[in-house]
Amino acid sequence: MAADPASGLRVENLAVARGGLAVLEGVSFALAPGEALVLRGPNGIGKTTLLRTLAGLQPALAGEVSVPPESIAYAAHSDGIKATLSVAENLRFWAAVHGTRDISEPLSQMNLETLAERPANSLSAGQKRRLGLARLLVTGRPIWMLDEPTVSLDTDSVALFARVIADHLGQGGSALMATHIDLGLVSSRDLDLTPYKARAPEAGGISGAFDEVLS
Amino acid sequence: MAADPASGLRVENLAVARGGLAVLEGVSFALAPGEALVLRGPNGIGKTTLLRTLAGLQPALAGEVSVPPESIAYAAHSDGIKATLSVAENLRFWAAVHGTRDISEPLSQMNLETLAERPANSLSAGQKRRLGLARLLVTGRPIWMLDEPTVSLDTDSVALFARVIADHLGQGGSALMATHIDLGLVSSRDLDLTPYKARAPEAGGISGAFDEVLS
Amino acid sequence: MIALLIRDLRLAVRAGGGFGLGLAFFLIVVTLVPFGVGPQGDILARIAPGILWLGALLACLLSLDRIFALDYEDGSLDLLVSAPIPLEGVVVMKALAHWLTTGLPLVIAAPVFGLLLHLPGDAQGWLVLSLLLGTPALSVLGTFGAALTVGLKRGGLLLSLLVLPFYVPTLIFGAELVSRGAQGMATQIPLLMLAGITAASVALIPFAAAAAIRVNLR
Amino acid sequence: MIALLIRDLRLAVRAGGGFGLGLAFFLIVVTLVPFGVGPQGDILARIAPGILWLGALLACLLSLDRIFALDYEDGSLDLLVSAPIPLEGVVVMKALAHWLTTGLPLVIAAPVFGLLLHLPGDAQGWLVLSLLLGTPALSVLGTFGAALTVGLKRGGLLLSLLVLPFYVPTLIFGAELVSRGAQGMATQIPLLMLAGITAASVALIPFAAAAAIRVNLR
Amino acid sequence: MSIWEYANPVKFMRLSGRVLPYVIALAAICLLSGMVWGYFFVPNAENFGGSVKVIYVHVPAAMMAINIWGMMLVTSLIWLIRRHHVSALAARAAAPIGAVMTLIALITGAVWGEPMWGTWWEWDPRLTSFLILFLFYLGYIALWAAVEDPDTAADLTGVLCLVGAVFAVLSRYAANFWNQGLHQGATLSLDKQKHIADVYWFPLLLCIAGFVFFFVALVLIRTRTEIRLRRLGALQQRERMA
Ligand code: HEM
Ligand SMILES: Nc1ncnc2c1ncn2[C@@H]1O[C@H](COP(=O)(O)OP(=O)(O)OP(=O)(O)O)[C@@H](O)[C@H]1O
Ligand SMILES: Nc1ncnc2c1ncn2[C@@H]1O[C@H](COP(=O)(O)OP(=O)(O)OP(=O)(O)O)[C@@H](O)[C@H]1O
Ligand SMILES: [Mg+2]
Ligand SMILES: [Mg+2]
Repeated sequence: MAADPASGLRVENLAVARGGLAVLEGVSFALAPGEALVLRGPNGIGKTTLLRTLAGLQPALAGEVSVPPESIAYAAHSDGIKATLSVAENLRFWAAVHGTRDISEPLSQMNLETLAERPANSLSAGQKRRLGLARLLVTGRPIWMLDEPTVSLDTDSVALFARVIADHLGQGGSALMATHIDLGLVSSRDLDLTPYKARAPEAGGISGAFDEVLS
Repeated sequence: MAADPASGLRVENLAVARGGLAVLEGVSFALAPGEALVLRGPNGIGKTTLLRTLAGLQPALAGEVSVPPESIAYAAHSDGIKATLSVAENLRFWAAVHGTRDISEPLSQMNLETLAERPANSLSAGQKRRLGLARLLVTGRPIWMLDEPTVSLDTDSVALFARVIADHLGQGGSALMATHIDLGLVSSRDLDLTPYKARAPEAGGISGAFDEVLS
Repeated sequence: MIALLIRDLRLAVRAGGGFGLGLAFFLIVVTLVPFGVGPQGDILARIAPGILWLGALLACLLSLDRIFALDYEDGSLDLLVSAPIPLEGVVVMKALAHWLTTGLPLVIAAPVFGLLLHLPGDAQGWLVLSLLLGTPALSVLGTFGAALTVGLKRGGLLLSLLVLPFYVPTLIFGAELVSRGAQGMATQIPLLMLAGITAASVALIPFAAAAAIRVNLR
Repeated sequence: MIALLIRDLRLAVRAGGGFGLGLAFFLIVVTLVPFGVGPQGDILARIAPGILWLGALLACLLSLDRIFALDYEDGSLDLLVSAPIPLEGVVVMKALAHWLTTGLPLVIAAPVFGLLLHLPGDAQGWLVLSLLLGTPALSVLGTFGAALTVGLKRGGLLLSLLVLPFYVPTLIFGAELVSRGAQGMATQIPLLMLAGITAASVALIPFAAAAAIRVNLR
Repeated sequence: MSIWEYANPVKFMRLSGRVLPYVIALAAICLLSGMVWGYFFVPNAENFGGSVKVIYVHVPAAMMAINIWGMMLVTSLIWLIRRHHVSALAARAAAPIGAVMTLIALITGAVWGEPMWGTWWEWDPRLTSFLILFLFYLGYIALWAAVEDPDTAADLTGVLCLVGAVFAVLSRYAANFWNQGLHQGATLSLDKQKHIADVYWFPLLLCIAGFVFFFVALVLIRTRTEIRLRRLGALQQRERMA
């Protein structure tokens, strides 16, 4: 994992929007290499939106992110798995796109060797999830953004996943995840997003282009 | 909830298959009205397959189910939510299909009133999940089959959902769910599926139409 | 069941002008034909019935994959199958919604397109009549095709391939009806055949379609 | 980037005969035309270049919505956008894959279809040439349309509506090239125009398409 | 103070509110006088008969149909480059008007063609390219309607407008190459020789001016409505946030 040691992620005063409406504002935090940060907050607070913004998939309303999207690997529910390709073919494709190493190690890390030749549409929900997480390993990127990574995973697989994360952190990577359950990672901190909930413009929040039109 | 008091679900010696291959066999259990049963087992053991079979969405290989699919309501990840319809329109449609009562009570039970007029595609993952569960309430059916119902739900929503289940059980309904996390229901039993894992035909499992061809 | 029809129509409208799109596609096909075959009025008039029917057929075809695929993907179809309404009824409602959003607008707008292709004035009435009689069959047969391919990812082309042969009799009698009508010849036979095909399709195909869906879902 | 091309081709094959389906659709259209317009050889020969071009165009059209929609739905497109390859390159590869699976088979099989429609022998060469020059433009323009509608559920018909007007110049020059060639007239102008349109589209449209995808994903 | 200030929705609302009544009045005056003049005080042309009077609707509508796409092109560019919301909304507001103008030109042309050419429709290149223009308008409007997020829709339709403009022109040339038609050449050229007689010319100019003012008024009204709608949407969303 060729993580640039200085490449800690710093986010300052970030405001993110969905559907043209600010969802979170004033989000600031730092994520040092080797560290994991778990985003907390009730449904709909904006965890997914924040992760997508950091991964460069949607523009921020305001604020600064110290790291370019190129060093971030993003994994959500739909993981770009092609149903008709086999597990190995799926992984090999993403490895080729990212110009990275062979896929045998990620396969074994996520305990997928026995399934390698199965087409992806014959996997159970949890097996599919493991394949999605294996994709993270082939990107070779230092910062991981994970949106509810442990959905559908059984306890064994959660433990497996926690080990993979710990490995990644040990190699100088870092991870930012949104999850509602406890992973039992040692080096992780929580970040509660509730205080950053966007206020209405009248109350001092970010105002849109049309806010003053009729006033 | 017009649950027929005598309509407990009894399953005997059921074998289920996916992709033409037996997954579970010899599954037997009973589910009395007012009771909840949680299916346990590692990823890929066959929980989803079992639930789909009981709900009448795929045929069983062998065995007996005492209750017709008509009294079973099934809820999985993809919940028949139309992205362009509002939350209320989505629910109202299913209420009309099932010829049931008004939708205001389910809406309030799943804490969706404030979102009622929002189009479904602007909901967060957890909000969408709540809508999917609200649909169960409008079916008016006594037996619920839930496949990982609490995915994406925050702790408050999980508690809300547990209350709804408890209500349902209190009214003589019953529930069968597959989940990897703990719901904290009082009247629930666990059923571990691992012992029912299908064996290869040579080992006394169910043999397919072509199994003897070359022997 | 009416709820299903209403929902489908509402979805079609929300999806951005449901009713207009089939029409617009028809218009485009009709516009493109002269670019291909040249602008001479007499040639156009001769091939007009065939082209108009082909256009209607393609406009139908392109919207077929919406009939079940969306409901399949988001799980609605699973739920509809286990809902307390007969699956045959679901199929009929789906076909009806499809006809209302693609077939009916075509019937209404057909005279304008006839004009563009120099269809003789007397043939206009026959064109409308033939489309009115024939398009329901297209929708129902298309629903059958959609039911057969419902489990397949993006079965678009396969669907066309399956459905087009079924469309041949309707196309033949429809186009024949118009061109006989235009030339003042006897129109009874194609008229009766067209009506017969439609009536038989509407009465029988829903059962086959429902069976196909049941097979595809398990 | 080559990996993307290979994956797309593999997916097309796995989806059930990727290469064959466009061709089969083309075949069906060509067979249906005589049913619509009547079997007279002379008329068929006259409209053959136009019909063949129209068929190619519709076969292209039907497979357009596969280009990005599948990748969008399963999240691959998100990941491709954040992958270390330029999005323009992704678009080009997608268009190339589309052309290899629909355009190229048509070019190869065109003479057979020409035969079916009584296209005169000398025109056959021109037909192949015009399709070879023109179909890449169809794929690239289609990719642009697919990029515009990528976020929309089942934008099939809308996609056709957006894309077909863009196809007009290609269609005109393509069909004109064949019919001029068949009549032994000068073919330079349509030939040059066709080549020019294709070259310009291939060079410029990927940028517009990539921009549209970026907008759609945010 | 730069002209871009008026791209601010507030400023735009204020200014357009003040200007609108005058534009409407101008449109009414020009249209009324032009039509009345053209219809009642102009002799029937010897070779055209009474049907020549269609020209007072046909020609202005046809000119507007083309120029509105040009205006949409400019406003789309402004939106894409400088991200002024009003600009995008103006493009959106203009499109249906352009489509209707195209339709009017087509219908009046057809009504005129019946007595003149003995056919309602002919695949003449100019007529044909109008049909194609109509399709471009339809596609543009449909894309606006289909995309939910207004800024996304503005971006996408902007790109479509640019590429569409190129292809609309290309189609025009292709159509010309494909078929030499029946339709008149441009009569409004400044070259006095080619010009139609003054009796027809002045009321026509009035009508054209009337159409232009009419269009400006409509665009202003529709843009104002769009802005109000956006504001309403913002307010509703804010309410939910609270
Ligand atoms: C439905 C089809 C028609 C369309 C789309 C159409 C389109 C146009 C357009 C675009 C112009 C403006 C040209 C310019 O100012 O550069 C125009 C002008 C004109 N059209 Fe048509 N036209 C149609 C039918 C007809 C017919 C049937 C006639 C009569 C024989 C006719 C006679 C004229 C005349 C006299 C002008 C004014 C001369 C000029 O400014 O070019 N048009 N038409
Ligand atoms: N198109 C839209 N218009 C308005 N609001 C929207 C739109 N899309 C999403 N939202 C809202 O934006 C908020 C943030 O959504 P997001 O998906 O980021 O939440 P989340 O924290 O990931 O929640 P969950 O834990 O349920 O996944 C939600 O309240 C959602 O309802
Ligand atoms: N088409 C197929 N061919 C062969 N095996 C299949 C096919 N489809 C599914 N399977 C296998 O069937 C088994 C049961 O899958 P199922 O989805 O029921 O598991 P599950 O218990 O729900 O798992 P999870 O907890 O991960 O959701 C899995 O091992 C899966 O790999
Ligand atoms: Mg989320
Ligand atoms: Mg499962």
